[in-house]
Amino acid sequence: MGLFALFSRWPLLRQLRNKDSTALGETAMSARSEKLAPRTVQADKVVRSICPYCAVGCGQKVYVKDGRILDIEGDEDSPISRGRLCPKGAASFQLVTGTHRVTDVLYRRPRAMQWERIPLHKALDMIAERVKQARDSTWESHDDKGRTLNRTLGIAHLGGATLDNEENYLIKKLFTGGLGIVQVENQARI
Amino acid sequence: MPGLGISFGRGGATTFQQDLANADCIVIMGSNMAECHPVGFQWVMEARERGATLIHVDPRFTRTSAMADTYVPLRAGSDIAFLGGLIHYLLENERYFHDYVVHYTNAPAILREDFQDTEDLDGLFSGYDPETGKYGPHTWQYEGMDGVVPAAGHKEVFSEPGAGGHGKVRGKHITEVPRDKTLQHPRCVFQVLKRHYARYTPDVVSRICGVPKELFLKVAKTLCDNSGRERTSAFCYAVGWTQHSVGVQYIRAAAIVQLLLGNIGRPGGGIMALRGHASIQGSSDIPTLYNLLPGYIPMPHAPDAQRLAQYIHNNESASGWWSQFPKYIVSLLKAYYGDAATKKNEWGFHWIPKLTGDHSHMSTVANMADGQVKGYFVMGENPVVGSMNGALQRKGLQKLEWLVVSDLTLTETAEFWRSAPEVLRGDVRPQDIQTEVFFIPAAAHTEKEGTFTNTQRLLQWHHKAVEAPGEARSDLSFLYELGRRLKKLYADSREEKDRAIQALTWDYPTKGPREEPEAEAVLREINGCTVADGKPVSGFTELKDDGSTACGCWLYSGCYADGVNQPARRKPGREQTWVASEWGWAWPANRRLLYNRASADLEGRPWSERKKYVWWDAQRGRWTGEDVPDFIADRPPSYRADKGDRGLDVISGDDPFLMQADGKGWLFAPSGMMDGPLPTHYEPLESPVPNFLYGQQCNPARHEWRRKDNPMHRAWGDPRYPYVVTTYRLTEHHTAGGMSRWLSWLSELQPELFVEVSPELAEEAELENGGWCTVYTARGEIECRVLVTERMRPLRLGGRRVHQVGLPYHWGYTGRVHGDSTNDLIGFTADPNVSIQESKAFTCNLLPGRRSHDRRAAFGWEPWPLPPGVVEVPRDLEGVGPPEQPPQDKE
Amino acid sequence: MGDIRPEDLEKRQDGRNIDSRLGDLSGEGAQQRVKDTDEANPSRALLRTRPSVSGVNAEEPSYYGQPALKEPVWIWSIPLYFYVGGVAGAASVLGVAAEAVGGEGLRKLGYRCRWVGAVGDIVSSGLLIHDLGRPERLLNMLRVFRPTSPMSVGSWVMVGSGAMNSAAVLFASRRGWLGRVGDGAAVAAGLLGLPLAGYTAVLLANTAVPVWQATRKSLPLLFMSSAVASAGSLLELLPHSSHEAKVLHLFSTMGKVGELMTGVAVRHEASGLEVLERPLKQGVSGTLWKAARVCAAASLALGLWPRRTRWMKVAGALLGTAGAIATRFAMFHAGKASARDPQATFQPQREAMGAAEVTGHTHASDGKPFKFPLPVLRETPRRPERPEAASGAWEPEIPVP
Amino acid sequence: MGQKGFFTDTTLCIGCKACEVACKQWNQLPDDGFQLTGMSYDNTGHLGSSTWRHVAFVERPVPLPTQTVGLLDFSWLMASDVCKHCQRAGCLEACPTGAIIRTEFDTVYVQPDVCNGCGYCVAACPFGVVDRREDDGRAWKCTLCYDRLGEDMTPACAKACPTASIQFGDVDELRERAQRRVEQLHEKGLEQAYLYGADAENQPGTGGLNAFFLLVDKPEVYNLPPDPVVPTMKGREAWVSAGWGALGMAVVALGAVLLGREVVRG
Repeated sequence: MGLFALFSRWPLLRQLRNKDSTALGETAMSARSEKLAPRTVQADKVVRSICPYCAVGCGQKVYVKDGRILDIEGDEDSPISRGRLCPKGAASFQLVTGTHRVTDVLYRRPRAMQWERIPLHKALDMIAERVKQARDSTWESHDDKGRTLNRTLGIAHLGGATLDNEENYLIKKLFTGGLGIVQVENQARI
Repeated sequence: MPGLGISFGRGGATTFQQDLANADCIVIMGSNMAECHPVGFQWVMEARERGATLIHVDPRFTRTSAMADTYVPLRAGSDIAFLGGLIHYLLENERYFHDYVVHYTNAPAILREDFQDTEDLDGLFSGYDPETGKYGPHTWQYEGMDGVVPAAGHKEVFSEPGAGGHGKVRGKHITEVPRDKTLQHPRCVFQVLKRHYARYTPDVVSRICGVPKELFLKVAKTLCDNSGRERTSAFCYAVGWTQHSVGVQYIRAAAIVQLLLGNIGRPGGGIMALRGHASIQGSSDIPTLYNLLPGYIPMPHAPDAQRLAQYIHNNESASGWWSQFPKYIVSLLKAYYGDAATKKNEWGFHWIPKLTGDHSHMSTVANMADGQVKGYFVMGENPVVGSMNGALQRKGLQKLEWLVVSDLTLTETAEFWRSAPEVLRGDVRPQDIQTEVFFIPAAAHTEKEGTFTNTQRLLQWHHKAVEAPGEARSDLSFLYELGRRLKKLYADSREEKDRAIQALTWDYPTKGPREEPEAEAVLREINGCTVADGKPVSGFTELKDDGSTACGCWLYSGCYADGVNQPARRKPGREQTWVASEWGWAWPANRRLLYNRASADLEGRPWSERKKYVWWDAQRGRWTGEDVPDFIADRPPSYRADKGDRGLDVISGDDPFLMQADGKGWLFAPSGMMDGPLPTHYEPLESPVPNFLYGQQCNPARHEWRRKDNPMHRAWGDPRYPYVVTTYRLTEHHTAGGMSRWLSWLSELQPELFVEVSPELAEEAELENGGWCTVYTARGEIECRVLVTERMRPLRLGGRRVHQVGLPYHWGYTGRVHGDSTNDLIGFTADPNVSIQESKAFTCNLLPGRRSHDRRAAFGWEPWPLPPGVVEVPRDLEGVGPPEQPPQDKE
Repeated sequence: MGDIRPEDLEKRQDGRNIDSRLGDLSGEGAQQRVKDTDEANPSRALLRTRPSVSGVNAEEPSYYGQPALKEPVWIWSIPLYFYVGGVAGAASVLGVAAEAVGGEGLRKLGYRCRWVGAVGDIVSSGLLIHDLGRPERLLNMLRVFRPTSPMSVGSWVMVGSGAMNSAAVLFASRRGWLGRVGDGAAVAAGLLGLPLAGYTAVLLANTAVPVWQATRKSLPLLFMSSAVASAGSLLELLPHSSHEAKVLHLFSTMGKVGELMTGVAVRHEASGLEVLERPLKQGVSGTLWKAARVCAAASLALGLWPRRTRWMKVAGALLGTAGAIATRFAMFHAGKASARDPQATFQPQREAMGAAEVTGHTHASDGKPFKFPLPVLRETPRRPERPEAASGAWEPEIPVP
Repeated sequence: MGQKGFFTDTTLCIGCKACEVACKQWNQLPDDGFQLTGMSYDNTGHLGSSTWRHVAFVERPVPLPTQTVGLLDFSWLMASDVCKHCQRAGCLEACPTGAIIRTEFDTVYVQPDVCNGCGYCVAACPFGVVDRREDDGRAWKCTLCYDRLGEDMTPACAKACPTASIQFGDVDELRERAQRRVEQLHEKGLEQAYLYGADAENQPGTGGLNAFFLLVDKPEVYNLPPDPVVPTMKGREAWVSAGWGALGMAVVALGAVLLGREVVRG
């Protein structure tokens, strides 16, 4: 059967059958080509997103299948971008799925020559302790004129401007409102 | 963006990108829009296709210039002279929009008698305090005002010494300010403006900017021809304007031009601030900035804000929108501290830390380098490449006890202790760096949900598509977990200092297998709710100052109106009007085009059919139109404030700038600006030429960091560094490269750092296209490739030839493509209003060939001394300038 | 608890660098095999001159001197195949002639030709397969028959020739119908040998490569006469009888004469423009071309030498072979060189030697009339010729329909 | 299905290279190495097996008539190049395996499951588009997003293009639009604007391009041939010549045998 089937699929036979003298078109088409479809049709969901690069705010559609991203492209519905993307936006797929992503928490001891991996919860505990220690040891409740300061200058923060508003809100709330950290700064300054 | 905030009332782009298509002329200046905002640029192209004239003014001929009808080269750092020249032209030739100027701007307001202009004081305004190096604005006031006119966009200025708040509510007499609607009074703003720019003639513009006179006149004429009742022109700018030691005044200058031409608040007009990051507008609105609380509420300064009442009086205004100030701050404190915030404890106001000076990024890093900072969080940011004097940034990091970096991959900042040039070279050994470093893998935008605020103040929700890999988490999740741990650590404390963290509301609902906090719950808190029943408020007008409402950011109030996630609205653009009000949600109150009351004339009729946008519907007694009217909805055009009116009653029917204390667009800024009420041409700190107009060379109120690790060049004409250099971005990369240099699809398009030089300079410096070149400043040296191109041309300033070179700044020492970091060349200097650095104009030298050393001032290199016979020249008039600081640099 | 270094994350990998746990690689190009991105992307020359003076040039406009065409990707086995295929084809032809009209005396020569043809066909296939990017898919050559493709035609010819020659060899000295089948196969192989010897030249001519395209009329003649010369030379090198020697001598001499003459024709055909002729004068291809000419001439001279010694005969045959091989390599490299030279593409087309030669139109695709329209095509010029000025002053002339 | 193609209006191109990246992203192609070329902002250089869109950057010491440029006689042209999907396609007609086909959308598609890497298409393309990737062994070029067309999706490059410099659609309609565009540009004073390869009349050698261009300088400065021809058109002459050659060869063979035989007899 195998051999016969193979033979019967021989495009030359089709060419003869169809009296196609040049075989430039359909005759020469392979089975794969006939079935060809964009990979986005396999997506089990299409998620609306916004490009993370500049501030134009282009709409993006993220095609997902089995928890993996198939494709990211422009959202035609967006009245700002109308489905278009710049090279950076078009490269978002590589940004979020690339092998450059680090997926472990890394820790570098003082004076160490290399990173080591530590669990996230441990890192959080360590950081919380260090924040407390640094805050407590640098706390300024008053200045030399006796005016209330209620702050620490021993800890600082610098945030990128690709953070969500909700994240920025928590940064300011926790660091400034909760911990009295003044030096909370942002890309917007830079 | 105080430049816009002070002039119009709100620190955000006055228009939206789609509206650029309606413009008849677009001036892009201080921006390379086609390269940095290509998708937004489609609206500019659309305008061009509809017949608009596109003008690009820039030191370099860029991909934007290639699309422009007119390209004007100018010397980097001379934009105020150019814009001042436009103002001069408008006034001299009477091309301003008379009715608009008289009624909608503060042109008729009469100033105090003791105001002195830069024309009188050789580059200085009255009110300068040589002790502190700062201005006090009391002489800049309207006649008859009680103290300082409250400014809208940059309120912490009130707390600055000399701004004269001192616990009194100001602006009570705004309705009594004398005005001369004939604009003839010698002390009216209009005449002051005229005098201030009297010398900014086309010849002087040409002399300072290197712009041929005819070309300047062509721009001025085109702009005027395309403004007025029937036509509107728009300005687009970006960091090419802001990153100067007089950056904010650049924007102020454009604001003046646009107000004079009557282009603000009208379709196809406005000033489009083009911001460079997905949510950079958002990070000033809900700021992670030391001097602001959410919604442009200023952080309290220790001297003026010991008690809530004092703080409120200093910051509220008796008139205009900021009369609502108490509602916003109390609601914010309620959102922060919940039930613990009571009237009795002043809603927890004293838990908010107090400022004593400049705590901005560069000050922080300088302190860090001096060992005064123990811990540092860097989230989604790469300061050793993206910030000035990268080597000094690294030096700072070396002095920390601990550093937390949250990013997608190992950025230069995360790897500063191992891969930095000084480490590879052996100047610094990793064994000697005691900094503990935590790297927290971050979730990408597809792995979390939340809102970005784009360049047109539009909040857009992005949904989560997939789970973050491994231990990568959103910063939201990280902060939530960190906050929980800290609350636990401090739970048992009895110390007063720990009351804030104990009181902080932190009970966000979680979801998913990883129990991550719900971003939507945070958005709800930002929107605000009534405390009693937790129901979301529909907007900031519902906020109260009695503690019955809580709101995380009054400016964003309404984004969760009716319990609906408004930023997540995605009604397709093609199914709406061109304004597309049902896509996402714009602050304030979903208005897309700000100050749109100004699109109608005094009687509330559109200025012209062609430029119809918002108008008064007399039958319904309401403002109506394409957009949400940016005005008190039912206030008729005929309404006039009475003497003694307070609060919003002060806003007359012809006051389109309702955030302002006087409801007017500010040609002249009686307060709010740290460096003068009117934009004035000052040279960059490093310039090839002396200031042609004034004895005062540079911005007298600028910030400087005089340190050995931050050396500066001679003020002008430094023979060691003869060329002007400007830095910029390329389409193919993103800022410090953390999101682009790791991507092969982008890196292959711009693989190497290069310097762009003119053929003339290439000949002079013996550089060859594609060859190597070393660029020097006193801060350090970098090597790069050379691109020889006519896109750079030497300029003629009077009789002298000035060469300019261009350097993109995306490269660093990790990533799929590497290169030296341009920002290692740039020193710490700052604009006094926003502490932004001057990276768009400084000086350098070029030598052919690769660098032989890799010198950095921050790591001990001493720049070469001035050649014999050449002496330092002052940046300031006698007795002027930043005060001498005690040497901070301990090495 | 291993270290992670930036270098690990920076690895070039497959040029896409997608973490398969996070993203899906199934796009059209995802199946593109990448072995070593560095190797696949050899370093390029940097443009050392100023861009604005490197492309826009009134006389010789180009895109920074970049090639307008892709250089043919073929390797050494292709020109060698041209030679071997030529030998096989010409030998088959000679074989049939010898068997058909040579009588018993030349039967052995005929059989030898069958062998040469069969071996040549097999070696040819090997050489061709060696050049394929995906050798395992060699059979796809027979998926369809495309008369538009000389390679498709050639593949079928070669398969036919191979089959016929093999059958002819297999049944060479059989009696009865098997023998007749063998004879018939030999005749078929001989007939197929004609196109086999010549289609390779058509294959070259039927490309965009300027020098190959320009020499399309003479190149088949060169290749075919060279095939005759080389087959003759090879057969002369093989053991043969004295009466066969005469035939072979005649055969190869005629081939060599033809080769020399058609070589002149090729040069002449390419001499229309300096840029076309250049590869035959300069560089590797120029040297090879000269060597080929010298070898062919020397071979002919030795062949015509009145009293030839044995070594002279051998030397003549060897020189003939070398000349034939050098001819193929010369044309092969000349093609590559001309593909690299953008002017070799642009200038002839501007001089109406592009599509205009066939279709007879008078204006280039930018609406500008050709510099030298062919005499037969020269109608009254629509607009007067204007001298070339700087590129900026240039205006296209849109043909009025 | 209709005839699908691209109209690339280079006067709208801002050189952002979104098309290059969108193409790489959709098709998931590898990079072409990280090398600076010194050729303005073009570090890709040319179309190739892994680069199916390529933006050319032309720096010219001549101004555009519609542009006022201070101080200098200069203009910067940008153009996104792509496979032309010719009406008479050299690669298609040369392909011996049938790997290259003309699809129902009238585009030219290389079937990667069929191509055996013979390399003939590479030499046969008059535009230097198709190329064989050596470590892969097969020939590759723009598919005009054949996979997407089936689902009525716009090709990735045209969809991404921020300024509509790349327009996708039915070729007839594109042609009309392009013609109007040229007229509009002429009215604006850009008399240099013309369509390259819009139809058979403009480019008889290819029968017109399904992906045609609006250019404002000579084709050569964009690295496009001024009068390209599908090799097959000229190949006919080679076949004729080969026919004469075959005749000659037969005569020579017969002649040699006959003459040689006679000599032997004599």
